[in-house]
Amino acid sequence: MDVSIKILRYDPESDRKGHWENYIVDAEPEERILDLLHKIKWFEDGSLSFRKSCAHGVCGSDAMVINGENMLACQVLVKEVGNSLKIEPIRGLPVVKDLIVDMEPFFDSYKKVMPYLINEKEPGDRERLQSPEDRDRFEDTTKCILCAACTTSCPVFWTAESYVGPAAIVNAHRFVFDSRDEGSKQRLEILKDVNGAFRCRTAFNCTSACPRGIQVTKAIEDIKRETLLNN
Amino acid sequence: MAYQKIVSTGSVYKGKTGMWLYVFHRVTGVGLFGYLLLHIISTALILLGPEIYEGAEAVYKNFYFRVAEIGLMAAVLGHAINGLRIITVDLWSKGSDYQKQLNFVSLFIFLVIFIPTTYKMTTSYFDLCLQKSSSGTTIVDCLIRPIPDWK
Amino acid sequence: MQTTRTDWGRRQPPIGGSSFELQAWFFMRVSGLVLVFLAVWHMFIMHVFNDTLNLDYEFVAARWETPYWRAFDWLLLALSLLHGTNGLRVVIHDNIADKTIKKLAHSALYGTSLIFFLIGTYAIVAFVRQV
Amino acid sequence: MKVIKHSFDGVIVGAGGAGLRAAIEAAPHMKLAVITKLYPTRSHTGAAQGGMSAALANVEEDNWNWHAFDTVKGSDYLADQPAVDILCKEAIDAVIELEHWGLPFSRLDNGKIAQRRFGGHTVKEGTSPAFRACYAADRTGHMILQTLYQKCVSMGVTFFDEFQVLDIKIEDGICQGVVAYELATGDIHIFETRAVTFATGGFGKIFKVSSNAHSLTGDGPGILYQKGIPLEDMEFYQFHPTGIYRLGILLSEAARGEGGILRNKDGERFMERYAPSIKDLAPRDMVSRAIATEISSGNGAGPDSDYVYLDLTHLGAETIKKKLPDITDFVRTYVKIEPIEEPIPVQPTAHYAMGGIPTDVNSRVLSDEKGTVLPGVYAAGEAACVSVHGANRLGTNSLLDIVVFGKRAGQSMVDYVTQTKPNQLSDNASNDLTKKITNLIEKEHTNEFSVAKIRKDLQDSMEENAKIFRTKETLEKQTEILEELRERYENVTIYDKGKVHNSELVEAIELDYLLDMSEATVSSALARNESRGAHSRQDYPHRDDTNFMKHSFAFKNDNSANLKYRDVELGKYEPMERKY
Ligand SMILES: Cc1cc2nc3c(=O)[nH]c(=O)nc-3n(C[C@H](O)[C@H](O)[C@H](O)COP(=O)(O)OP(=O)(O)OC[C@H]3O[C@@H](n4cnc5c(N)ncnc54)[C@H](O)[C@@H]3O)c2cc1C
Ligand code: HEM
Ligand code: SF4
Ligand code: F3S
Ligand code: FES
Repeated sequence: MDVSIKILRYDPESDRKGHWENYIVDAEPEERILDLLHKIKWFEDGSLSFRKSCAHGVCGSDAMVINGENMLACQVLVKEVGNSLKIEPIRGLPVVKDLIVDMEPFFDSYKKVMPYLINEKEPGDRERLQSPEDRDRFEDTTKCILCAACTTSCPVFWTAESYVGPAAIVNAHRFVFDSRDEGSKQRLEILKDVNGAFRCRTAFNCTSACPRGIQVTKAIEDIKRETLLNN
Repeated sequence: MAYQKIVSTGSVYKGKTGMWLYVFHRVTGVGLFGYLLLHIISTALILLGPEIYEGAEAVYKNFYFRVAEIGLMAAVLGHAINGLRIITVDLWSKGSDYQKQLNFVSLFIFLVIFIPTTYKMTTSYFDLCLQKSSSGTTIVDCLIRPIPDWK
Repeated sequence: MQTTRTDWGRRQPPIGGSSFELQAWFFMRVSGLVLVFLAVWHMFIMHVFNDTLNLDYEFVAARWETPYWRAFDWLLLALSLLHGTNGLRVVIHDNIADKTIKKLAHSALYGTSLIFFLIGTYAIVAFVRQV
Repeated sequence: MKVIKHSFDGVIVGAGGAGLRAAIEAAPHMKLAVITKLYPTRSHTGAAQGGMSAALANVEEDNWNWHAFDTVKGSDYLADQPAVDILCKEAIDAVIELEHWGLPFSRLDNGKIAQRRFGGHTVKEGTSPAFRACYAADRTGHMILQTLYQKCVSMGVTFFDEFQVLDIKIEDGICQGVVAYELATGDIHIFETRAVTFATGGFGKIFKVSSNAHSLTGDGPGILYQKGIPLEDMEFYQFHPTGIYRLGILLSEAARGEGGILRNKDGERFMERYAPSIKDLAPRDMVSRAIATEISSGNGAGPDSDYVYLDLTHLGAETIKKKLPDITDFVRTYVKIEPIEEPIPVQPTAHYAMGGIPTDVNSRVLSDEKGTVLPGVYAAGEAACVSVHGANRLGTNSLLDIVVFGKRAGQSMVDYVTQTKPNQLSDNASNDLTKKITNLIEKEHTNEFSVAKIRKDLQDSMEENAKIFRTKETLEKQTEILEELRERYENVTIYDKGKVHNSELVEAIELDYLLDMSEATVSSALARNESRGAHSRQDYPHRDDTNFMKHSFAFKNDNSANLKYRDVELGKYEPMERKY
């Protein structure tokens, strides 16, 4: 079956702004959108650039806007989105080339929330104990693959890049609700800032965009409430 | 070397209900604030005595403004009910699990209040118009002109 | 791109940040809840139980006979102005990136709100029936 | 082309589990850079699912000697036993250390780290399947990668993200530095450094159906191979029994560890015939061969009779949701069936390279079969061959390998850097790479010599001739094909001439490494006239301990490889027949 694909392209060496380009690709309904992009790149136009690696939704390389919504190209099949496609880079981060955006601001926000276990106590030579219930408390947010689908789907982030964004909050949540961690106070302090969790306006785009099915908004709400109760 | 980077200007993002409710809440919030400023001025005119105050109020006495008032009602009710929904999502730990249901319930409550209100505001306009105008005034007159021969 | 540690290190715990944003956020919810009673009730009185077509000097004057309604209206004025101002503060913060313009817009907003608050308060407090 | 020079004491190439673990060890003691062609968290370690073994004995009695026994037996006795002892002994502390750094392992009711069963792991030297694999649901690798990266962030490690190392400078047999290409700008970066660790992962992309990422092209081994360093045990490539049909996406052995069953078209639990005692939990090489045999004898399911079923339907929705959430989601996404109700079509998929850059137990790279150390160069993870996996790796031992030997690589870097002085690398160190790139840019593009076409032919032919079952004929045929592909590669051209994110250019260079890996694999396989572990020659169906208890070392030589051998280091476990 023929699939027509419209891609928003940008080449910093020759373009001043982006332009749309059309391609027709022969594809099976079971193929991934990533496979179609590869067909274009490998057999038609080698200059098309996009990130990819694992090809099955675990590395977080290939978040892009497909038919108006953020998705991982390797996680959607042709039959789910039909045979007329519109593909654009994710929003709110500067476009470097074609579907590749500058991820540095995204990772900087991530690093701001101290995304690592903080516990200065001597742990001894065996594992720390943690009950299955305590472990379940933050299970959902451990799944994050830092693909930026959530942050770049957030209407607040589009207009204001200074917002740390849902992904950073998700990663703070991962530690704030880990019974072994002792740094929550500092993290909540950071997220109390003007550009922190309270900028979220519960638009829920992040939750629908997350390819790992993380309840992103719920995590943000957990953080808001936790800050409220600890203040 | 640093190459120029651009901001993606693509098509409209196909967000779900939540995103459009966010837009709605923002638009109504800003709109209500604007209306509030107007309203403060027109109410404060009361200090200047009945003529001026009622002169200003007279501007409102037509059907177009009634439609605007119904819009205002919709904005206040919509903003208020959606605001309550947001508060629920924020403060109730299970709120975000029931996001879809809450959207639905909010819409339902909105309609339950808004429809009868609109009905009342519409019929009462025509009732008062006919009642307070000289005989021979028709509904159409009430519709297209400032209330004729207001008594 | 090369990344090295910048300001996120574990040795500089940013303790003692301001709680303003949290308080503003919480205020929006609380004032919203109160406004449901004040604003929606106000709307109903004006538009449903009465009709604005009947609104005249006498109506207002009668209402403001009782200090209870003056208090009600003043609270409505104050809360909705504060609530709306804070809402707009956020809207400006979201939509204006330039720091100077942002500052200007914020100042204009606060100035406007203050003036309207004073006008409104003056009207409610100073009103005396003329006829 | 702009050339930028940096100076570091040590450089780690690759930010998967092995690279990050080495970085944590080395960073506090030197000026260190980690260079990675993907953002660290995109590394393929994140795809690992099932678990990481260590004899913690949290569920039942266990000790590291049994783990070592299983590893050696699983390796078909080709693993070096002293190295295996280190792996299994240090496993326990490695797991505890990860827990201390925050890794969110699944937990038992008493709060200890949960452990599950995995293929080839037994208690008391083969008595019954062992609960040894520590896990975090079915995303153990993801958690390891995240935890190690988080640790690096907390330490302030310097990263060069999306920089691809494409050359190493070795002068007078001593490492002087590496040369990298910055993907975002096309600039060349020279890293002047004394110590380099290669942790670039595997090269599963030499095959068509593979569980490996697009980025796994054997860069590290390729770079060294082209400098005359040999590659060890390249004939041993592991095929995982349960890849999703046609896509190769992995369904972890944890599925069988939790009780999943393999069935042929008649619904028969065929593993009972091949491994009567541990059945579906036999080591991967045996299960993959069993599936291939079922398929070739007409017991495969589907219109082309070319797959079998992985049946999870009897496990119950609760277990599946708690313990195998991710892989069942893969099935829902890519096959569109509900694994709680229907069996899943699977076929063996190319998965893991047992072979790679030869190292000693301190992760120091060896430049020949005699064990000569190449000063300043280290390797760890899937790119390296210690060898702890021998002819067949047991599930969960790779995640162990990357942390245990990643750490050792870091320590060795520290030792070396503290004993040596900073070096100087001349500005023309980038000339070779610049020439290569200019060459590709200047050549006019023709469709006939496109990267993708050559790579596709390579993957298809390797799949056909050098997969699970091999014979002299198929391997000789593949040798010829490789010669022809190599010739075509000499003329390879690219369409994209830009500087910014020119991934076509990078793919062209990676294809060179893929060809190298294939050549080394096929040459080594052709010379090994026996069947052992993952290397299974139909014309030599038995293991031959008299002639082949030795590791192969492939040295680059035009289109094939020169082979040398080194004896396996034996230990307490005497080779015996592998029965399960
Ligand atoms: C689907 C799947 C499931 C698995 N499950 C398990 C399991 O349950 N248990 C188990 O023990 N093992 C498992 N394995 C095996 C194990 O995950 C891998 O062998 C291991 O993670 C490899 O880690 P690594 O650090 O060596 O390489 P990788 O994690 O692959 O990292 C390679 C790194 O090198 C970088 N790199 C590569 N080339 C260059 C270059 N030229 N320049 C700069 N940087 C470069 C990449 O950017 C990347 O950061 C699984 C493997 C797969 C594919
Ligand atoms: C009637 C009851 C009201 C309720 C329950 C209510 C509730 C809320 C809530 C909860 C918010 C925060 C939204 C968020 O953080 O996502 C909000 C925002 C806002 N409200 Fe109200 N409000 C009410 C009335 C008003 C009135 C009368 C005005 C006008 C003055 C107003 C103007 C605003 C503005 C401008 C915002 C900011 C919108 C944004 O940030 O997107 N609200 N309201
Ligand atoms: S929360 Fe989900 S969408 Fe956001 S970065 Fe993590 S995985 Fe991606
Ligand atoms: S889309 Fe944005 S506004 Fe909040 S709920 Fe998600 S972060
Ligand atoms: S390629 Fe890894 S998530 Fe899509």
